[in-house]
Amino acid sequence: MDFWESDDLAAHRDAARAWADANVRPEWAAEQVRTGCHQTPELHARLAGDGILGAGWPPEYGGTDVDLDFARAVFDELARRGVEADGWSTTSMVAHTILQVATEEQKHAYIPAVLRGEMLIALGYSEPDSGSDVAAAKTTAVRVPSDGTGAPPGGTGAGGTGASGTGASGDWVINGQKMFTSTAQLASHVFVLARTNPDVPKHKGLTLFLVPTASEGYACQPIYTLGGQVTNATFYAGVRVPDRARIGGVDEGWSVMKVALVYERGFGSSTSLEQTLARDLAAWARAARRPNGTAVFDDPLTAERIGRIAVDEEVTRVMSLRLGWLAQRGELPQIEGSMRKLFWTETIQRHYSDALDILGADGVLAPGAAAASGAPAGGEFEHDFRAAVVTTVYGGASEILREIIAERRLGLPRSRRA
Amino acid sequence: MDFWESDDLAAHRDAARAWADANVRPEWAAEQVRTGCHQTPELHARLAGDGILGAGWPPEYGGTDVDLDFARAVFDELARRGVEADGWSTTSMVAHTILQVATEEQKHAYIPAVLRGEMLIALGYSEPDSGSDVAAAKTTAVRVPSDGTGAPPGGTGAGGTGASGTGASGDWVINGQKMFTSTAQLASHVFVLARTNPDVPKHKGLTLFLVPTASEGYACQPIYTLGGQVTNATFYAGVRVPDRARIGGVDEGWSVMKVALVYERGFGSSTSLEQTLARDLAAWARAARRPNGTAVFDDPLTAERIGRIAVDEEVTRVMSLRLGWLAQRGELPQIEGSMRKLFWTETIQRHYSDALDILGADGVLAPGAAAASGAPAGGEFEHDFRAAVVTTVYGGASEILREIIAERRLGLPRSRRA
Amino acid sequence: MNLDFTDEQRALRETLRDFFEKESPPAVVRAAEPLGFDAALWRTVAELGLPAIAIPEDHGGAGAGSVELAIAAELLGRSLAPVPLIEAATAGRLLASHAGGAVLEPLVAGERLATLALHPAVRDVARLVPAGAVADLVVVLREDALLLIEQPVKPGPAIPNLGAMPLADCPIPADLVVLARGPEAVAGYHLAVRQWRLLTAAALVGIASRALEIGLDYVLQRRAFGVLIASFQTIQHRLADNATAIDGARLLAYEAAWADDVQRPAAPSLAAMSFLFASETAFRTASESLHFHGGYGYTLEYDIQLYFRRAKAWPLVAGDRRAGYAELAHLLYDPPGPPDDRPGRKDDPPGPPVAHLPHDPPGPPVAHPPNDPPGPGEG
Amino acid sequence: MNLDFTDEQRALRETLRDFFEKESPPAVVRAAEPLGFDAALWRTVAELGLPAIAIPEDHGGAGAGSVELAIAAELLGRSLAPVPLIEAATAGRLLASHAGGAVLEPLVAGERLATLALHPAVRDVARLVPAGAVADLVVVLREDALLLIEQPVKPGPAIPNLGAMPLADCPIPADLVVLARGPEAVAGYHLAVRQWRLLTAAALVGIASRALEIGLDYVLQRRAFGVLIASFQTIQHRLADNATAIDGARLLAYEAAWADDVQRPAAPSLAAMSFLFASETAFRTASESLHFHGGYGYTLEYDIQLYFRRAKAWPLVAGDRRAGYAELAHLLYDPPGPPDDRPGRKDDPPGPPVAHLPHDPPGPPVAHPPNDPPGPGEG
Repeated sequence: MDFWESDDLAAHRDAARAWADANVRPEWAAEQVRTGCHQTPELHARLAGDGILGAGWPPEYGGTDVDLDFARAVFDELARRGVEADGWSTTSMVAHTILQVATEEQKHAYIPAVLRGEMLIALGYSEPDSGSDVAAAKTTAVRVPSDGTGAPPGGTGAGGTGASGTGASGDWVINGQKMFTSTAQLASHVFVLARTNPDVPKHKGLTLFLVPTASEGYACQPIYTLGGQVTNATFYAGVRVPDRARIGGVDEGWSVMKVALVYERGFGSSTSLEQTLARDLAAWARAARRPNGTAVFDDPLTAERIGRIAVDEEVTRVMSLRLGWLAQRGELPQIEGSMRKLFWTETIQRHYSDALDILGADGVLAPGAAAASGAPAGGEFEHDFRAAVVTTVYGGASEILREIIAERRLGLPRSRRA
Repeated sequence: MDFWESDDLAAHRDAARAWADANVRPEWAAEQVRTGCHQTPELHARLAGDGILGAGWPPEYGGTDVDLDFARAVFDELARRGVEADGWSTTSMVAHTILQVATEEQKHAYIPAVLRGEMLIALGYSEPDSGSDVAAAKTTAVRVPSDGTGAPPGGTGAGGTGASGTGASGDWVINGQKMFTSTAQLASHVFVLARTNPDVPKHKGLTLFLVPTASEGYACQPIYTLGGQVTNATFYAGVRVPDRARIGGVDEGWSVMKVALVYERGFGSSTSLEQTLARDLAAWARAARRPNGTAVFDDPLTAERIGRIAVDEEVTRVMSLRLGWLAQRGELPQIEGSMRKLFWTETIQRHYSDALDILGADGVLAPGAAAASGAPAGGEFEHDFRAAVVTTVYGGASEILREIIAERRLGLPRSRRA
Repeated sequence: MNLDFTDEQRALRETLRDFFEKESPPAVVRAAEPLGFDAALWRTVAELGLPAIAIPEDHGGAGAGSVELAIAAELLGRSLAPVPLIEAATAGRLLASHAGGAVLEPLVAGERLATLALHPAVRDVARLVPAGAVADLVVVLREDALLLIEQPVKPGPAIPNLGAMPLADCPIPADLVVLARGPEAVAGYHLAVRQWRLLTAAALVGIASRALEIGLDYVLQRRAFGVLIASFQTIQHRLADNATAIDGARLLAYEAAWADDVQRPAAPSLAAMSFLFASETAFRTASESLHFHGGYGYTLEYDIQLYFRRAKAWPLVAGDRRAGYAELAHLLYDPPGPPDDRPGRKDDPPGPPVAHLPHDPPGPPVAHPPNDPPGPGEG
Repeated sequence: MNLDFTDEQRALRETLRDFFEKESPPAVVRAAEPLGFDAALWRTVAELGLPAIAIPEDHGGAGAGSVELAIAAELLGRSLAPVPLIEAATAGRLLASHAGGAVLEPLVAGERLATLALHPAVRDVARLVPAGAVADLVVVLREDALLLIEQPVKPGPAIPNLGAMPLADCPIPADLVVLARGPEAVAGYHLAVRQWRLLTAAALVGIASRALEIGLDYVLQRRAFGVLIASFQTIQHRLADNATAIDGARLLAYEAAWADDVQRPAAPSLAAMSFLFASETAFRTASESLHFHGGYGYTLEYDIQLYFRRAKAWPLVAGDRRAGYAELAHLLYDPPGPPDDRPGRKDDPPGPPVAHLPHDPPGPPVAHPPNDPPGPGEG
């Protein structure tokens, strides 16, 4: 038994910092805050160009020989500079899913394009009337004879690379609406969950499609959020895609979703989940002074909360380690991933609330306030407090995760009425 | 608007203390701990003899002119001396219920005997297979022709006072078992919830009976508990009672229960619910010293928890005030009583856990440890920690109370499957 | 004991409830962001005389008290009205005791706006003053001197913040006015901060009540897994816990206001208690209601986020909640306070005689529609 | 990284699991109350050599480490075995470093029982020493001296306590033995207390796991309102939260034990973390499982109360949990610690090369029966 991290990044930190110095423009972080879009196309192109996106992937699908730990160190460094890559996260989840469930032909068609940075994929699961109950999707896909004009599956970017048999099984026409299609404003594709059979129980009539955003009948509208991100509602009015855009079997979408959701819950993600709130708060509290001159950190009420955050962060870390270890053993850890996501998101919401309390009146200060009144960490705690709100909802609400644990780990009967 | 307490006890405290000095033997508290029976017959006789039990009751049913505030001050003083009167609490609840739902004849038969201390009534609601789901009671009562030998309703103690028409409507034969019949070891009667109609929905076939414990076929077995109390299982094997032992209409037991449960949740109780944990902990923490000589109370982590307990105690107090005020206005505050009981019991469990933590290693010391190692307050915190465990279960489990609030205050649909 | 409002209080409540519902719907609240101040609404509030209702009549006010202000604050909280009524009313009462007619008259007339710094000034600046960005006058304590600052230029540079409060750092100019010095000045300032806290407690009760209703409305309309969200037991239980806490918070807030009006010895601790309990209750209620909305709760389009942000920010501007509990414990239990100094208890003059618990059969329980903000005693 | 036990560890676990299940069923636990010590069971445990498994081989022990002791502690916790194995093993390791063969040999042979005082002695008494009522030897720190006390008369007067621990105040006689003095003595003592904490963390994981199972068994058998209690959503969600926390607590406890064995710089903070997290997890799990039992949970007849009391008492004897968090923060963030001193991270020598995340399709998820205590990595 040993708990050495497999992804020891220390050795790569300097190189990652150098890469970021050379490739990351300082204004990108502010630009992401301003636009609410947590993806920067120019950066993505550079990550692809230097083979960082392809690190750790099989060479036959475009994987590069860049060290995966270096790639992770780069994403850590980006996070440290306030530059997010949400679009890459969702793209990577879908690419992992494709690797697991798609045909060899599709893998060759899509994964290399993804790793070259030419495809950016948003998730189209939620709908206006179905969030947690994702299997209740009403968006439909109906099979029609191929009209021979169907765009190649890679859309404008991916080209027809290696794809063959176009239209062999007919096309699909998609109608409906998706909610919270984050990064759709930049995406080349949306991974759309659609109902292909309305006559069977809801989990049994679903199919997934990779829909090019260049398609006719597709539209995208912004949705503004509490954390500042701009997500989207996307609309599908008679959008036509060829059958090779279908990922997984017809009406087998639910088992594809199960794979995709394991990745969404943080398993196998190449972006960083390192938590540093306890350390950041401690740094602030050791520097900050009470009116009487003592360090805020010397107040046991402050230290106690920071200690508690540190414990929960370590529990999250060791739960993440377990995911990596199970991956090594070739498992797809659905229950363990649910546990980690549940524990992590429920605790960080408490942590950020505690963090603002520790800051006292300064805790209310938002980014932008720094110049006027010395907001701690430039208002980042306040921003993160707002952003944390959504974590217990996306990628499986806490209630759904508890249900998975209750039913599959503990063997409890279904609690919901059908 | 004003928040003056109606039950200002201050004026009566000296008199109550003098009464207790004259009437309470110092060994009773220890005797109750030793026996686990929270009722002392000799004390009860004295309370009755001096008219304290009858304080505040209508004179026509044996009420006395003893001031109700004095009576409450006496019960406060008893609590302070560690002498409980649980048997009086349940008796008083049932007497209140009788006053509200019984016939004039029954009121005259039972209430004066109660106030003279001759009847002590235990609650027979729960069964081995039904606790929270009290309406699922399986104990049966079947009507049979009167055999003319039925004991008078007051049993050995209450005599046939004022009762007439004995056996006019036949007798009842009761079979079944009740759990958690607290104080049954001393009680003259058990207030038994029985099924009188098995052919209707469970809430509609119940009836309540006042069953003398002197009845043939009745038996009582002790149940030992975490808090040290000894409660009982009681058994009813062909127990025969006359029809005048029936309280409320046949098959109308559920509406009688609703009244009885409001009283059980603390409404109208004449015993004290004063909470003093914050004050008691503060007293300990101001006297206790850390190894470095500072008072434990000067540790912000200690003071913070005590402050939090004080807030919850005040919220409980003001919720209790509201119950008294609604009573003044002639209401039977089922929702407000549920809220108070829910809030009070859920918070005191946290409080006692916090209290032991504050005491540190000394927090584990139980009563009896005092001589050996200076247990704080003679181990009372530890004892109360154990005793608090049951509060979220008896008299309406927290889950049931939340359901009442959700359905009746908030108008939410029923969440349980029938 | 009488937990009912008086007829006058009831009338005030009904008037203000209609007023805030009509004049401060969510559209007005949103339009006033991020500053959190609607000048037109403030003029109307001032014309109603609200900032001066608790100023003594001989100073031109309406001579009402903290209970009346708490009624106004609760309704302001319900609608998140972007007007600094709590600050203005609190500062006004303090100035009525320490300033002359020249200062007070324009305040009572609603022509000028005064506010209160919640933290004593350090050197030459009063930091994070609520309404500091829009006030003509700021009252602040520096050491043992109660100072009055004129703000010729307003709004000053408002500081972006979580709660859309018109917050500012207010520099203390050389030409300040010293209102008072010494223990009396310090006591007056602390009384004002205490009153700000108990009124903010009432506002938080309003926030919590409305956040609960918004959550209820949502779960009673939306379906998931084929049933109303409202039928899930975990959601029901959390709503029930929140409804319970809100009842407690409301009772406590009005008890604190009453104790302030009749100058109970427990008034300081009750103000602290009501502020702490209302803070926790409002945040938990708003947070859980937001979560019940699923992804929609995170969007700016839905109103619940307006409540969520203010529930956290409005009390936080007074400082760390957790430290507040420790201070409360010392307030309660440091010598030489009597050990059970609670309102209506011993060492209080007894109240008027009140009837005992009834033993006559009461009427049926009274149902309260969930969307009707009741009196504090009525839950 | 390898979260599996070694073959030897796995064999040890299976042996001990069978042993404790057979030798320490609830009837044995109850029979040993209130003292909390079963002399016959202790003899068997000693004969198995358990107290000496982590004592170096050149001192006659088995030369194993904290991970092996944690395995034993977890299983002891599961069965609430009334034997002071954690205390004896911890004191034995400390004595192996500071005492001679005359002291150590009878311990290794299982003829005598040593324990550790968790708090430095004040004047002439070591207070609330776990196993103090049944130990022949007590190790305690007084100022900078590590003392060995012989207890000729035992059991001393045991102190009744919540957790049925053989607790005693141990007087320090005049003829004490000074094992060591100065910084080395203090460091040795603190290392031992730290090891007691991480082993108690493992025991609490065992308590929590078994308490969860007892709760599961109950809710899967009993019905209310016409359905299995297990089908209520509020109960399911609490069980799921507890199962999650238990997985975390188990991982953390074994990480702390591993870090102790390989002397990671983070070992002290991990011991503190695992102790705190396991304490909270065990108490919440036992408390909620007890509540799921309804009235039966309060009766002595059901086993859950045995777990509830020990979940609270066993860690509490080391002091106030909340103060422990504050101490942890200082341990982590007071200079001169590196800011991210965590195991397996920078300033650690890198571990052996490990394969990266697989991109090949993995097999199906592995199901774990809920009643099987798995290895720490397996949840």
